[in-house]
Amino acid sequence: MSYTSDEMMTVTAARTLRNGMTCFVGIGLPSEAANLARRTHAPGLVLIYESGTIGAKPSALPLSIGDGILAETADCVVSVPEIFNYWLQPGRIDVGFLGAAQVDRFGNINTTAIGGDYGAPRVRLPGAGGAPEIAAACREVTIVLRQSPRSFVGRVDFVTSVGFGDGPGSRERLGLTGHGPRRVITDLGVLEPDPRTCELVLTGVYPGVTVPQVREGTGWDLRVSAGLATVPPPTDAELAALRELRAAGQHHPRSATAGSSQMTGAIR
Amino acid sequence: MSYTSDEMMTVTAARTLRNGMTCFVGIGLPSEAANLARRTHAPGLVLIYESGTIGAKPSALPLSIGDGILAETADCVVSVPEIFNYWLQPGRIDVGFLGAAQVDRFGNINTTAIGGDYGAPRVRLPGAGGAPEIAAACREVTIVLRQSPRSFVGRVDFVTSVGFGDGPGSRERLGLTGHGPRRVITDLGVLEPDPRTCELVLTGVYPGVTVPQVREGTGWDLRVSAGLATVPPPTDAELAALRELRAAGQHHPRSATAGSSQMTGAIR
Amino acid sequence: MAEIVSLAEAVAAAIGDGDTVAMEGFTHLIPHAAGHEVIRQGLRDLTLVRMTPDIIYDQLIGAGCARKLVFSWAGNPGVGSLHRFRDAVEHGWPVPLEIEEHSHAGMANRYAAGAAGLPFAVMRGYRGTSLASQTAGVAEVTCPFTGEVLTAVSALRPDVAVIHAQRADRAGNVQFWGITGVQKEAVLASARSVVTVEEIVDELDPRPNAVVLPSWVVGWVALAPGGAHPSYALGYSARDNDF
Amino acid sequence: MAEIVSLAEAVAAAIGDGDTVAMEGFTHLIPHAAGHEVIRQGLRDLTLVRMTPDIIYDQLIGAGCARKLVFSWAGNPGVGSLHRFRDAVEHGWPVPLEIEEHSHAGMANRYAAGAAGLPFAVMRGYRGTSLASQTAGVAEVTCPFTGEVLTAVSALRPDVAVIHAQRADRAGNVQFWGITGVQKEAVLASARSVVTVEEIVDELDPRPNAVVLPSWVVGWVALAPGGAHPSYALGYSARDNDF
Repeated sequence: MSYTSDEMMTVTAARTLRNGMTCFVGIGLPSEAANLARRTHAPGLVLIYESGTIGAKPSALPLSIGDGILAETADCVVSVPEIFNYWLQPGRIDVGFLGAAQVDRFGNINTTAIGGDYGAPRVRLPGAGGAPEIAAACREVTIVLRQSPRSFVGRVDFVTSVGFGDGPGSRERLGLTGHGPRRVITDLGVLEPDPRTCELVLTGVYPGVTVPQVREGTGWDLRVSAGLATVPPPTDAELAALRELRAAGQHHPRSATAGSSQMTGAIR
Repeated sequence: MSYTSDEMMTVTAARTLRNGMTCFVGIGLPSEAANLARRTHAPGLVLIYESGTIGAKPSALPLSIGDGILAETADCVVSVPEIFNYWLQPGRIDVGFLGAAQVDRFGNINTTAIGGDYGAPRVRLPGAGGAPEIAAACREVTIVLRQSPRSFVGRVDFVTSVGFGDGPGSRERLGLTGHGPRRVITDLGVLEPDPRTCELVLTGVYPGVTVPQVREGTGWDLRVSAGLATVPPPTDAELAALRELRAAGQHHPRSATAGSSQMTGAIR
Repeated sequence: MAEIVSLAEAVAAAIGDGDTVAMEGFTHLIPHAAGHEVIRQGLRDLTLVRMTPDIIYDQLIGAGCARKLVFSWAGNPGVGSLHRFRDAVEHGWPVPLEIEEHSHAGMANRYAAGAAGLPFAVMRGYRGTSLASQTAGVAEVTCPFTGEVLTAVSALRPDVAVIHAQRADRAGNVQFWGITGVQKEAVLASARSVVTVEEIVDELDPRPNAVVLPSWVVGWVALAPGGAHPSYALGYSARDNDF
Repeated sequence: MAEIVSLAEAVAAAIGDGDTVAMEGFTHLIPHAAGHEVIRQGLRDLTLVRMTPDIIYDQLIGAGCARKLVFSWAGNPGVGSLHRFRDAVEHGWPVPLEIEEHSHAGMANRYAAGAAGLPFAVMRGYRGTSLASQTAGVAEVTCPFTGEVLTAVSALRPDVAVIHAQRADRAGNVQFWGITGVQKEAVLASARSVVTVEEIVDELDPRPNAVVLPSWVVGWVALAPGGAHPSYALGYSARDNDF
């Protein structure tokens, strides 16, 4: 089956989730990937949304983090203060799945403002939401966003959520309990932090994508891993499940990824 | 109808509660009085127990603060952290109804230990429970206990819950938000704090009780209010309601006041 | 005890020009009808507090009711941007809008501290972010037992909380279920409160996951069926994503 | 994910000599069967944590399992005194018992801090009481915004929480309702947990006021019908005040 680069990105993100994991899910691309994983190889994946729904099992892609279907299918629903204080903050959650408008070479995330200064930005984005504490507290973090030189920058204009801060030792100095970004999954490939320098390096490309293409889509001088791999294309089963999931969301008048497109769209 | 001094005490305590008030109820004598008030002149009295039951409407006297009937008849049941943090601590509750083993001339309460020192007391009592924060945060406090020179002392052996501390200004210095003890109701009469000195003075005696009797039952040189009143005896309706309430609790194998007798009994 | 009145009466009684108003509801149970009534009554200079100031606050901002916005995520979840908010922040149009920006966890803890009668809450958060330096009400606090440095956020104590709930009884006890968000904390943290409801019933039968706010912590209750539209009320109405 | 095992297996797997063990249940749902199993297995030198160490801990103290007691109200609500506790404190008999004593609000906040992964909680309390000076884990903390002095209590992080619940499903998700006390916090604050249940069911249908602990925060689940006796389990058993 033929597929789009967005489908490849979602499938690649979904594959990183293992059965039985707990996943704190951001809205948009992350939610699509997490739901795909639950519908394919990880039926026991525990989805946790910041609206307080723990163990949600939506049949259709939720349009927001507060859809009724999340509450109705959850193992339990708790208050918003509780989801952050009792569930996210203590480091109980295996993986945080986040979108972003900008990410930098140290995996720091900006979802607040682009250009100008904070008081008068060129583009105002929605802001922090649950992301800063998800990035701080989950055992590991996966970031999902489309790649462009304006979204992949040397240093984000505003650190909404901390990845590796200024580099090695930053998270420890800040007392952040989780291990930080484990990978960034884009529409071109996969970047992972070098364990020594904390800098994101290219470790995987999608079939047909070249390294120069990825470097062109990156606003810093991107390093390439010696073990660079080509990510296997989506299987027919993965694609079918993804398209079914999206189709089930079609009774929603707008597509379920509208939120994230809008979020990153501002700077494309 | 004839009545006992315990019945007089309970009726007198119940009368201080007004319809529509919110009352944080300690177990034993306080619970009996609060339930009597709800069954007589204050049907809209809101009973709140530290077990997290808000607006409980028990038909029989609860034997403990965690009886099932409290949960089943409550407007809502919240967790124990929540009842203290969201409901008691901010000063939402009109009146705290507390028992005690010892009370002193400044209305401080001891329910921890009598005699010896803290590490090796002569008599070990149950301890603080919810009382310290009830005494600190309710808009006002009513204390209910039987009177004796050992229970009414110049200075409590251990300040479990603060009344007026060392006297005027203590509560303000400690940052306690409630107004402190409004009255102490005993089996002989009623003591109230002098607004100027904060010392408990005798303001009411029960029919047939003399001032020397009350002074004999007090471990400090008790002052008597110029406006000393005789508390009206229980009406037939009050007595009937109280006895009915107790009888409804008789399916419990021990009487509902056993808890508080045991608590004060240790020093009688 | 809560008074049951019309929505217009509730808004007039509870909210005045210059007040700090928290309209809460996390995607679910957003009090849109009350928001429209605030616009209708022409209230001005409000400080609007809300974790996710989606369409409801965009309308209030566009109508010129707001002086300041306190928030943690300004977008319309899944369905679009907040044009009035972006115009106000990017271009100072129609009027400049002061903003005080937090994370969700920060806002939730600020409400919780307000509900608990504390001046601040302790949490792990903000450290290393640019937000910490741009936002009032964030400071460091040191654990007196371990020496660990944590984050303190200042309590939120709005003048008025406005929420939408599924039901109230005739005594003004309020019940809501599904995603219950931060509404309990918002009401308990605020000096006054307005609750719009889908239905007023004789008796609130217990529901799984229901939050009940007893009448004596609620100010005014107003019947407003469909009052969450285009948001939804679980069991009563569906989300209108076309809006 | 929780493992469903026998009570003996659960206690053997979860608890070792010298552990800090919190058996919670506020009058309702007291895990007596688990307490008896601890006695049967002859565990020693335990630090026992519990807001209201009624009969369950008196038996553990009398059986010589405890080295230390952390508590806030040591009495049997409504029905009698704790003789072994009083003997231990008043006469050091059979062995001296170290005590660490708090108020209910203090203990509840200490559990909540543990559940939230914080080293301490902020509250109003203890000020002016004799308790403050006798008890470790109470200190002053100053609000960085208002300068107000409040009370800090240290977090409780027991090795093991033991609770009794009405039901679990076969995946080990746990559900309890009625007076739910501080059990959620106790489990979330502890490194390990044992949950005894009245019943194991195919599906947990939603119940009003129910707390659900998902399987992945629970250690071991053991079937123990009547396991709260002489306490009660709402909907399953009544309190036995003759005991």
